[in-house]
Amino acid sequence: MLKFIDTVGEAVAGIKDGSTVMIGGFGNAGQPFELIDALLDSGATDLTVVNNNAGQGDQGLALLIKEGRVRKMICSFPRQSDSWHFDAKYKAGEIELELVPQGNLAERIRAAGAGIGGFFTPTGYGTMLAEGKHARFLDGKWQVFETPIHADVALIKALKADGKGNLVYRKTARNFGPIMAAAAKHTIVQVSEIVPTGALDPENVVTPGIYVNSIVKVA
Amino acid sequence: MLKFIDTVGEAVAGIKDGSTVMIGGFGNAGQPFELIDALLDSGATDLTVVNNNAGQGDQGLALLIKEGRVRKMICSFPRQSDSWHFDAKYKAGEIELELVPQGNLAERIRAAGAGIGGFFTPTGYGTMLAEGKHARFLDGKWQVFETPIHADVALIKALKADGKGNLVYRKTARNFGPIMAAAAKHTIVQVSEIVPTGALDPENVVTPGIYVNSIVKVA
Amino acid sequence: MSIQTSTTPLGRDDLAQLVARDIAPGSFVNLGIGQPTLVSNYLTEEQNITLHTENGMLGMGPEAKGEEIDGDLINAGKIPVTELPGASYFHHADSFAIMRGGHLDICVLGAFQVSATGDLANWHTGAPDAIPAVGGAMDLATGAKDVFVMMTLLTRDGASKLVDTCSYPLTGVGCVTRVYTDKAVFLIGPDGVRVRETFGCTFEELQTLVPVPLVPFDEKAAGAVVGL
Amino acid sequence: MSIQTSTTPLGRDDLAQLVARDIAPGSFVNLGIGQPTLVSNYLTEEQNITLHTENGMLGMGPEAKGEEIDGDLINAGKIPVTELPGASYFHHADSFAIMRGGHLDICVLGAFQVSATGDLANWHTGAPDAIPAVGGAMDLATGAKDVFVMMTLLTRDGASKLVDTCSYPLTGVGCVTRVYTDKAVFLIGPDGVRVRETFGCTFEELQTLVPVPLVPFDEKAAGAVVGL
Repeated sequence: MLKFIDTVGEAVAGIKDGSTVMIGGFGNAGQPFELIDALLDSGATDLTVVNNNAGQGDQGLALLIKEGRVRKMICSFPRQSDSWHFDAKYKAGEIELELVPQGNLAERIRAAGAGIGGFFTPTGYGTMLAEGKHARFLDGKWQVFETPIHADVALIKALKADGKGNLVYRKTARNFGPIMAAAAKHTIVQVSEIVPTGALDPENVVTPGIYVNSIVKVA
Repeated sequence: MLKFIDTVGEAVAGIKDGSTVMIGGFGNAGQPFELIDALLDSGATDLTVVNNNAGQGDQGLALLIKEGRVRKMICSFPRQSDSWHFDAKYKAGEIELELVPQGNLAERIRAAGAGIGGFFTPTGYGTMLAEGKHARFLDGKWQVFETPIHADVALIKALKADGKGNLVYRKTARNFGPIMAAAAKHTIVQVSEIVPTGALDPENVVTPGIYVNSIVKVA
Repeated sequence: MSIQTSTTPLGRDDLAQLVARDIAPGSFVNLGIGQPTLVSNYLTEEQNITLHTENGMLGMGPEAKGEEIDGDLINAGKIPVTELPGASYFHHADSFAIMRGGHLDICVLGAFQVSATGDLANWHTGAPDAIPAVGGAMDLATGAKDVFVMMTLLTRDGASKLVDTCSYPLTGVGCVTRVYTDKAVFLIGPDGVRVRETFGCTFEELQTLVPVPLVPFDEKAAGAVVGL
Repeated sequence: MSIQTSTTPLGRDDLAQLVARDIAPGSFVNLGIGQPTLVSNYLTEEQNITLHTENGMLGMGPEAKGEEIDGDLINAGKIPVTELPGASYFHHADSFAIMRGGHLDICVLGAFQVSATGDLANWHTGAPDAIPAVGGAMDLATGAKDVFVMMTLLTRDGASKLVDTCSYPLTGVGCVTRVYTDKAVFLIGPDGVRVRETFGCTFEELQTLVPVPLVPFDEKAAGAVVGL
């Protein structure tokens, strides 16, 4: 049942220790900073976090990692010039890393939302990221078996929501939002604007409200 | 390389005997009647056709079947009150039928466009449509292995195209168009309107021009 | 308290009304072709139900009439329909991802047979000369959180359609959670088939018609029943 | 005709210009982070090239400057970019479907090493204390119709980066079709490594630098070479 929630604190209040949390965004674009800050304030810990990166600078996901709340990162690109908090935790052996090629990350998230139990992809075949994985020769090439990534919660950022929870995004900030919304049991969205139902053209809705549980407007 | 073509006849002229042809549409909505008529006129035969249905009444795909041009149908719902041409060919043993649950049909077409070599789905498990297929217990349930459906050509209908081949559709006529455009080696689109490049909002493009090869405006 | 809630069997419209009343507010629902479509006539605005049609739409409105009819706006039964505020359109793979990914709260389907363990047979008579056609039935049966079946309890020949094992080809295995019939509402769960209410017959009379062991539904044990 | 087309090795910009010139009109192209990004400076309007960025866009324009900068519009290197007319946005799974489904005509990538059979190593030094990060490199390497590599031919220590077998961890197997270096352009095909042109060295001098057998490119045999 869709809820419109007044504060980011209330929106993330139900996230339990040990949860798998998908966090939208590619770099800073589409990263739901206010929801992440609220998650940090909530004290939830022992989290598995799914994001393309592993935090930048001293904000958002980077702080969650710094504070030791993240047990495991599932991501494609943890190492950046300003990923010092992840780097430190990783080198200290205090955080687990599942490194996933970005397309496999996206497709595995999509598979979870679409009810696909696993799929074969050529990406990664013959590399160390496919070591120990089942491979088959299909469509004229070797392909690796990959499984869906499900989550308890998704935290994403959109531009607008209507009263039915339908979402539209803005430019490349769309990135992982739509597929994470579908892959998580409970999807929490921060938006810049809530518009009346009927104000979004049904042809242009990107995430239908069926994938959205909680919406909070962030100034 | 994208081409804007003047007539449906020229648009379908390259379709060879023995081709696998995806045809968009669900019932009459989104069915590219003019392109199908042109395909009939072209004389191409021994075709494998992928469509949700197997033709209705005395038009479009039904005529292609009546004229004996279709060797095999891959579809989810051939039997309708007015599918008499398919029914007759089927009962005479003159057409092959691969019956695919509609969601498997959509996902298998999507897989072809997305470079997925195969996937597991619970749909069909334990039914006669999964007989002889490999099954695995994944995500807590039995799932069946399904393979992509590739095509030589897709014939689809959209509302508008811009100069880059970007497409938008109209209401439920969207149906199979976007996934077939991605799954075929050569995608031919009939549109009601061609608009200048830049006239479609990049946020609202449904099929990016990368999936489109030939566009023909149909009055 | 007797579980017989009506002195007569329920007609199709009364049954549709009952199903509609049982759908939780805010649910996302897919109504199959035929009898299940009647349910939409009894959904109230307060329920705030969103209807899905597998050919690519959420927020489907009532059947289109007169000038509303638009060939580009049809439902899965290929009937012209209308669009409600807050609707959205998507392509077929995205539409079936909604169904197959377990996002629909309820789908309501017709059936030839339902087994005591929730197997569903509703797509094929199995007759050797029949042309098979499955559409989205298997995806709905397997994907929705709850699968409600609407059917008459008995065939024209008086045989129960609620059976120990389906003799017709299956649509899905162990997927049905409730069966709404003219004579009773059945809840199918891991511990068997319970009867929530009967129409025009007593529980004992019902049991004589149905070849699977039935148990009257005990509300106190409701937590153990799937779909409640 | 000599295949030496320049008296000096090519600088990064000259090499980028050469790659740009080799991209067929109307192509859909993904330019990797770093040196490959320079190629965009030399694409002409007449070429009508559409650039893809894996974070969800086709029709990417040049880097954004000043007031054009918009945090919601970045490329895969997280640099602010601009939007060209005819652009489109899509989510990450749709974006990688473009790459993985074989729809990009060309991607241009940097590399640590390329093998004689087109294996690519460009994501990981293999150093035990390195934090691995792969991004979309494996998807691009495996998915694009043609994979062009841009790199210096030699390491700082003078070792050839075109090798018999990669010693660095692989990004993809048998995926590279052309290698653009400061000293030569190599075409990799089923029948080995051919040299299309050399810069600042003769074919014979080049062969002394590279530990894999080279063959001068014969235009008449071009049909047998992948990527032409």
